[in-house]
Amino acid sequence: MPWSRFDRTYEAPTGGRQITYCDALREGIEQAMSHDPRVFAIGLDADDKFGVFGSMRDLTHKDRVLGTPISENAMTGVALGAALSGLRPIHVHLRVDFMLTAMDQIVNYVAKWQDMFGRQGKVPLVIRAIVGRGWGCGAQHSQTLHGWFAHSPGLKVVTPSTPYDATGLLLASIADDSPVVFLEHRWLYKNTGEVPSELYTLPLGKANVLHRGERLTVVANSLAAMHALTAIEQHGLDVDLIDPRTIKPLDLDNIIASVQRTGRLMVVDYDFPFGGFGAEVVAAVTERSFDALRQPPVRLGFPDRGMPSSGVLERTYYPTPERLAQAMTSMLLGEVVRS
Amino acid sequence: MPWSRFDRTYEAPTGGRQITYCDALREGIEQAMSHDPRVFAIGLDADDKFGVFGSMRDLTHKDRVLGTPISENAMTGVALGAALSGLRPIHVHLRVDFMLTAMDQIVNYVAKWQDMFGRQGKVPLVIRAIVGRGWGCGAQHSQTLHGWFAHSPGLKVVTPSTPYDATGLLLASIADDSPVVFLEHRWLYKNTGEVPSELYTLPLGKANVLHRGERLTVVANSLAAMHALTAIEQHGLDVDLIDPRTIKPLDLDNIIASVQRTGRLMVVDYDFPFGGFGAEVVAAVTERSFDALRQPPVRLGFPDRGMPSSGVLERTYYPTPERLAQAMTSMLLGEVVRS
Amino acid sequence: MTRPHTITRERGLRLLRTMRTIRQASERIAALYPTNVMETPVHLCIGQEAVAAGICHHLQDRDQLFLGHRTHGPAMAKGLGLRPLFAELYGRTTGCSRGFGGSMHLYDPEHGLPGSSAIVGGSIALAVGAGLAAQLQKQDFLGVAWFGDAATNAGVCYESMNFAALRGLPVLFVCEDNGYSNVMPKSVHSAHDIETLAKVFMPTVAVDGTDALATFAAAGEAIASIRQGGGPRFLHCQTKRWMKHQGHEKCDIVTVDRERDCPIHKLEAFLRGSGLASGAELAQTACEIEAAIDDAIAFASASPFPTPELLEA
Amino acid sequence: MTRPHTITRERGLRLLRTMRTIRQASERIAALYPTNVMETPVHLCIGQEAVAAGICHHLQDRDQLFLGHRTHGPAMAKGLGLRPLFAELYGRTTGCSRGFGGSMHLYDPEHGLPGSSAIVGGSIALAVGAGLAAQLQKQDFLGVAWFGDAATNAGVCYESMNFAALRGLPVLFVCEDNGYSNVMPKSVHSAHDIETLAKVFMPTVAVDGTDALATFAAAGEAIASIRQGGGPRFLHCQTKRWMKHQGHEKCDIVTVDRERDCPIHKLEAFLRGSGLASGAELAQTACEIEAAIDDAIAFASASPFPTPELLEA
Ligand SMILES: Cc1ncc(C[n+]2csc(CCOP(=O)(O)OP(=O)(O)O)c2C)c(N)n1
Ligand SMILES: Cc1ncc(C[n+]2csc(CCOP(=O)(O)OP(=O)(O)O)c2C)c(N)n1
Ligand SMILES: [Mg+2]
Ligand SMILES: [Mg+2]
Repeated sequence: MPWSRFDRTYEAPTGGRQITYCDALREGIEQAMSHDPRVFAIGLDADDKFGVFGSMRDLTHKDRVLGTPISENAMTGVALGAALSGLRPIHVHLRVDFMLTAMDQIVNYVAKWQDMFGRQGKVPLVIRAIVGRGWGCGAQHSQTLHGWFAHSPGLKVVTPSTPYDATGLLLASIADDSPVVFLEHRWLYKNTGEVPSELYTLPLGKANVLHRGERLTVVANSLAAMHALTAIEQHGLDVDLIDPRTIKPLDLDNIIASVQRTGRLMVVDYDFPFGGFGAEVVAAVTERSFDALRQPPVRLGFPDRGMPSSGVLERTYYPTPERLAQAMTSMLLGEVVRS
Repeated sequence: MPWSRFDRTYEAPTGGRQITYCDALREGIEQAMSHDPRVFAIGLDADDKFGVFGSMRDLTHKDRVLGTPISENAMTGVALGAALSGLRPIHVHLRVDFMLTAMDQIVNYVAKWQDMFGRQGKVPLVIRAIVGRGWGCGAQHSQTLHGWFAHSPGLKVVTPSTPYDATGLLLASIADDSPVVFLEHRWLYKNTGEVPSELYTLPLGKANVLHRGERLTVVANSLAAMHALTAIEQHGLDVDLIDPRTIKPLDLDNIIASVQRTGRLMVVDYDFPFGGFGAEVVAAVTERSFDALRQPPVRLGFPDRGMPSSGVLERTYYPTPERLAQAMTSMLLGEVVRS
Repeated sequence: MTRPHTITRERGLRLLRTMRTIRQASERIAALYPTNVMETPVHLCIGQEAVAAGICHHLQDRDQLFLGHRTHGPAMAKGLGLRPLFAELYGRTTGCSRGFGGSMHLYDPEHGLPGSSAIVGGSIALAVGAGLAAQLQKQDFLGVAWFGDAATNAGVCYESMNFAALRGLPVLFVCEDNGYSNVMPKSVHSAHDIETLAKVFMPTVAVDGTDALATFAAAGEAIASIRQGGGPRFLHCQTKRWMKHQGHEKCDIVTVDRERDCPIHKLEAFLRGSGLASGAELAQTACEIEAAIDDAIAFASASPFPTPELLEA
Repeated sequence: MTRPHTITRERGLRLLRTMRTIRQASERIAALYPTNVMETPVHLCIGQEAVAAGICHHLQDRDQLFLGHRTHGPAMAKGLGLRPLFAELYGRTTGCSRGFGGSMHLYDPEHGLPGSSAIVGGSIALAVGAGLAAQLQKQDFLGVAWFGDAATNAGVCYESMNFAALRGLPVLFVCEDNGYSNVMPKSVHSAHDIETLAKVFMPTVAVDGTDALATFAAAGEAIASIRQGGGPRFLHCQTKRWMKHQGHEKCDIVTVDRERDCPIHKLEAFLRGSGLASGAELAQTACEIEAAIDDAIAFASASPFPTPELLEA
């Protein structure tokens, strides 16, 4: 198999080269395509001069970067069909919201294909999508949906928050023989971080501890993880910050171990509040380590309504590091926190 | 407004006429169409001789029952467009799984339409779908998805378990000025129950207590509610059984009041386990009445994988009243229950 | 394509006023855009004004027009005022969508604008639903689906055409074909010829979408036929997008001939040439519109922002 | 439609054997179905056998065939054995999908059956993906999309045809047109004529789908052209469904002439009439197939059921 794979420890390296999240993604795709001729990318505007917000600009193997019409549903089926016929497609969407046009393919086909035939075959398919936010994009261009995809058996759901995770998890997703939904937050694209230049993968299903603390466990992914980290650092909070990195499989063991120590749980989930990832973490932790909890767990996220477009409303709608800090502080003071 | 509406108490009447769940639905649709000329039904095979498993057979206003091609996505948009142009459509799907082809319309359009324009307009649209199960139907014809729809702001989600609820909630859904996803379990169609013959509606967002008990609160909807009731009655369990009836809005107050009394919570959610309705109930109850809980809450539902087709596998995959009874009994004995 | 036009002075001036309003408002948006007073992604339709004017001048308030992401032109042509438009772009409560919609989501049901969508294709089906509502209620309004060339690649477009044709619904399909989906030319996204495809389902007419009079004439015929119960019609309007897909910058991939491609220039030349209007009159129109835009911007700027309580579920 | 056929004895007998296998297996399923030994919804294709045989006889194992809900016929014609088929219907571990699929989800990648789907339309796109994989890998296999007349109403069908045409992919589109979607006739679900529509995207051929030799000939030409790099082709096969949409009962809405409509009767008559085979030989074939079905059912009945641990995530 031309796909050479090795797992590093899943802690971020130190002292290395700093690149952006966007470049980290680009490098991962470039490496994957170079190491494995079966890897190709396909998507609406995937091949244009903008290169998917830069994450696919100037790739070496341009012949393996295909544009498509506005036909996201069929194109998902095309990617699946190609995955069943010897290739390892990366299907990319400029906005996760566009994936809704392809839910039949994603949930009825991609997610079910292995289970439906007794798990005899491989479905090496990555669906990348960018999560947008703000600037008046409104309700149809700002959804996150990670919890929604995770609800559906058969899909792995990956939401890297750092450049290091972006490359390592993307390569692991491409190397995986089951379908992976890989969600990148647009607001992380310019963040920089250390990324080794040699090829590496990070295991799917392993959380990363972004900050060590003793009094509260905060679980947060993607942009929420970065916001929580900012909140904790700026306010010097004694918080254990766990970024699951993969929403599914979810590294519950790591989360529970932390809650066992801290006795308190907050989930910051930048998504709609009903059900989904935040609810799952609270429910699963409560079921499995009820006795460790000293205080009611708390969820923070979006209000239960579509995104507004006016800037002033957006600034209320979307949580900020400052608001996360307030909530954590209140919780540590034992006050009731309402999301 | 030709739509005459009155709310009855939401407890089931006694001593009345018994009809099937299927006939209760049919009667509700017949009444709605008779009372309001704006009400019409549309859907694939909605107008054929089978009459949507009997639930729309021999309706008086046949001219307002329209068949459609296999174009569920556009047809959802058609229903929405009609709702925005003076009508009150009921869009019907023979299987909830087919709604996946229409998720763009359902989530990006129907659910968001009111929020997106500052809630200035009405979207009186009901999407009915039948939930299937078993008999080798396999992974693409057996999904439930109520928690998934509830995750999306802008949709009400109704899952009646009794004939009385079926009529009353269907009429309330049709009378509602916001979109409602109305899910009927195929296995309930032949159940009988008391249904008044005059027109009545039941409030959306009000739970129903199906059984009174002191030691455990069980929350279950649709078929799961009926199975839980069977389990409780057959084993004489001291259980408070709450059927939320509408997954969204969710009657948390009623559930919490019960947990305050019993100190124990089990959610039976016939759905995939990650996120969704079961997780939401456990998370919300834990957040809001943590101190009342004496024991870790428990969720029961499907395994986290697509439905198998072989009968022997189905009989393991799907929970049964017997298995629910065992889980409740174990929980009352203080044993650890694994879903 | 030049063919002799017969048009009244009044109609000519009204078409011109609509096009100029769209053009001048769009140019003002482009000018203000870099200052970030409008926090919302705009898709301008400079160069495409004739399609909006030519078609919407046949529509009544009761006709239901469903738009995609490139909303401003047809919305104004259908009756949306400059004040509620600018207030919406400025994110104010006085906006047509109360500050919840932004550029891509305009709402004005009184003028037959029940909403627009930023997900390409889907709103075509909504227009068919409006046509169905008209048919079922035996009312004589139309559903109008307004979409770009690339929307014909979305499955929902075909599903919608099939259903409209099956039931003979009063629906006008307007394909505003600027030849591009963002920077992707039509040849890369469509194997089919749009008219050949549409003709599988319904009578289809091609029109020069940079010529307001030609568009007006073709739309008139199509709409009259629909109103007479002739079932759905498809108008294929070929036009040019002068700006980038999104934002305030000039397009760098489309070659524009400012005379031959400009719908306003063409109509003004015709009006002057045929003696229907004088240069002074035309200049006067432009001035009046500029003043109305000033007023709308003043109104928007002075309007209150929505308050956070509005976000409560 | 009768036209002179040229065919070798061997080919004729092989086509017949395939059709008889499908027919006799289907009839056996119908006979056993009321006993509930097969707990899975079956969609039989009695009457439609010529489409499966005529087309699949040109396909290789490496060609990727994607099916919908009406699977049995084309799956057998493509190479799925009677044993793994019946074992799957019987819900056993020895089934082609190990008891996880049932009638609508058959799997046999070694014979180019990467799976089938019960959601109408979507699998068409998968076949296009297979064609893309062939093109990108410069391999000479085909993607074959197999669907009914009503699947042409699903948006995914058009999106798939457009993409296959845009890239000139090696994909064969097979529309097995039995004129019905359950009890809904074509005129109620399709405003378009299927061939006119398909021709917008690719060369399209109509064939009598109850005539194995005609289907074989038309498929041969189409497939040869695809293999030579000629891009996608569409085969419109008109046929009749003798049974109800689902289950073991005879259809009560389609009028069937057991002679003129029967692909097996037609081919047998031709083989006998042209002296290519004798009546005794044909009877012999039927007997052999019956024995193979007996064997498959014995195999299925004796096979173990899957065990519950298999359900663990
Ligand atoms: C389903 C979907 N896919 C992709 C997009 C991103 N997108 C927005 S506009 C656009 C181009 C549309 O082109 P066309 O339909 O020709 O309209 P135009 O912009 O030229 O007016 C694209 C791809 C989207 N909004 N929705
Ligand atoms: C998206 C979707 N909608 C509805 C159905 C229900 N359904 C199953 S088969 C069928 C009829 C399909 O007709 P056609 O495509 O002509 O195939 P045939 O059954 O005639 O072989 C329908 C409506 C489905 N499976 N998927
Ligand atoms: Mg365009
Ligand atoms: Mg058919």
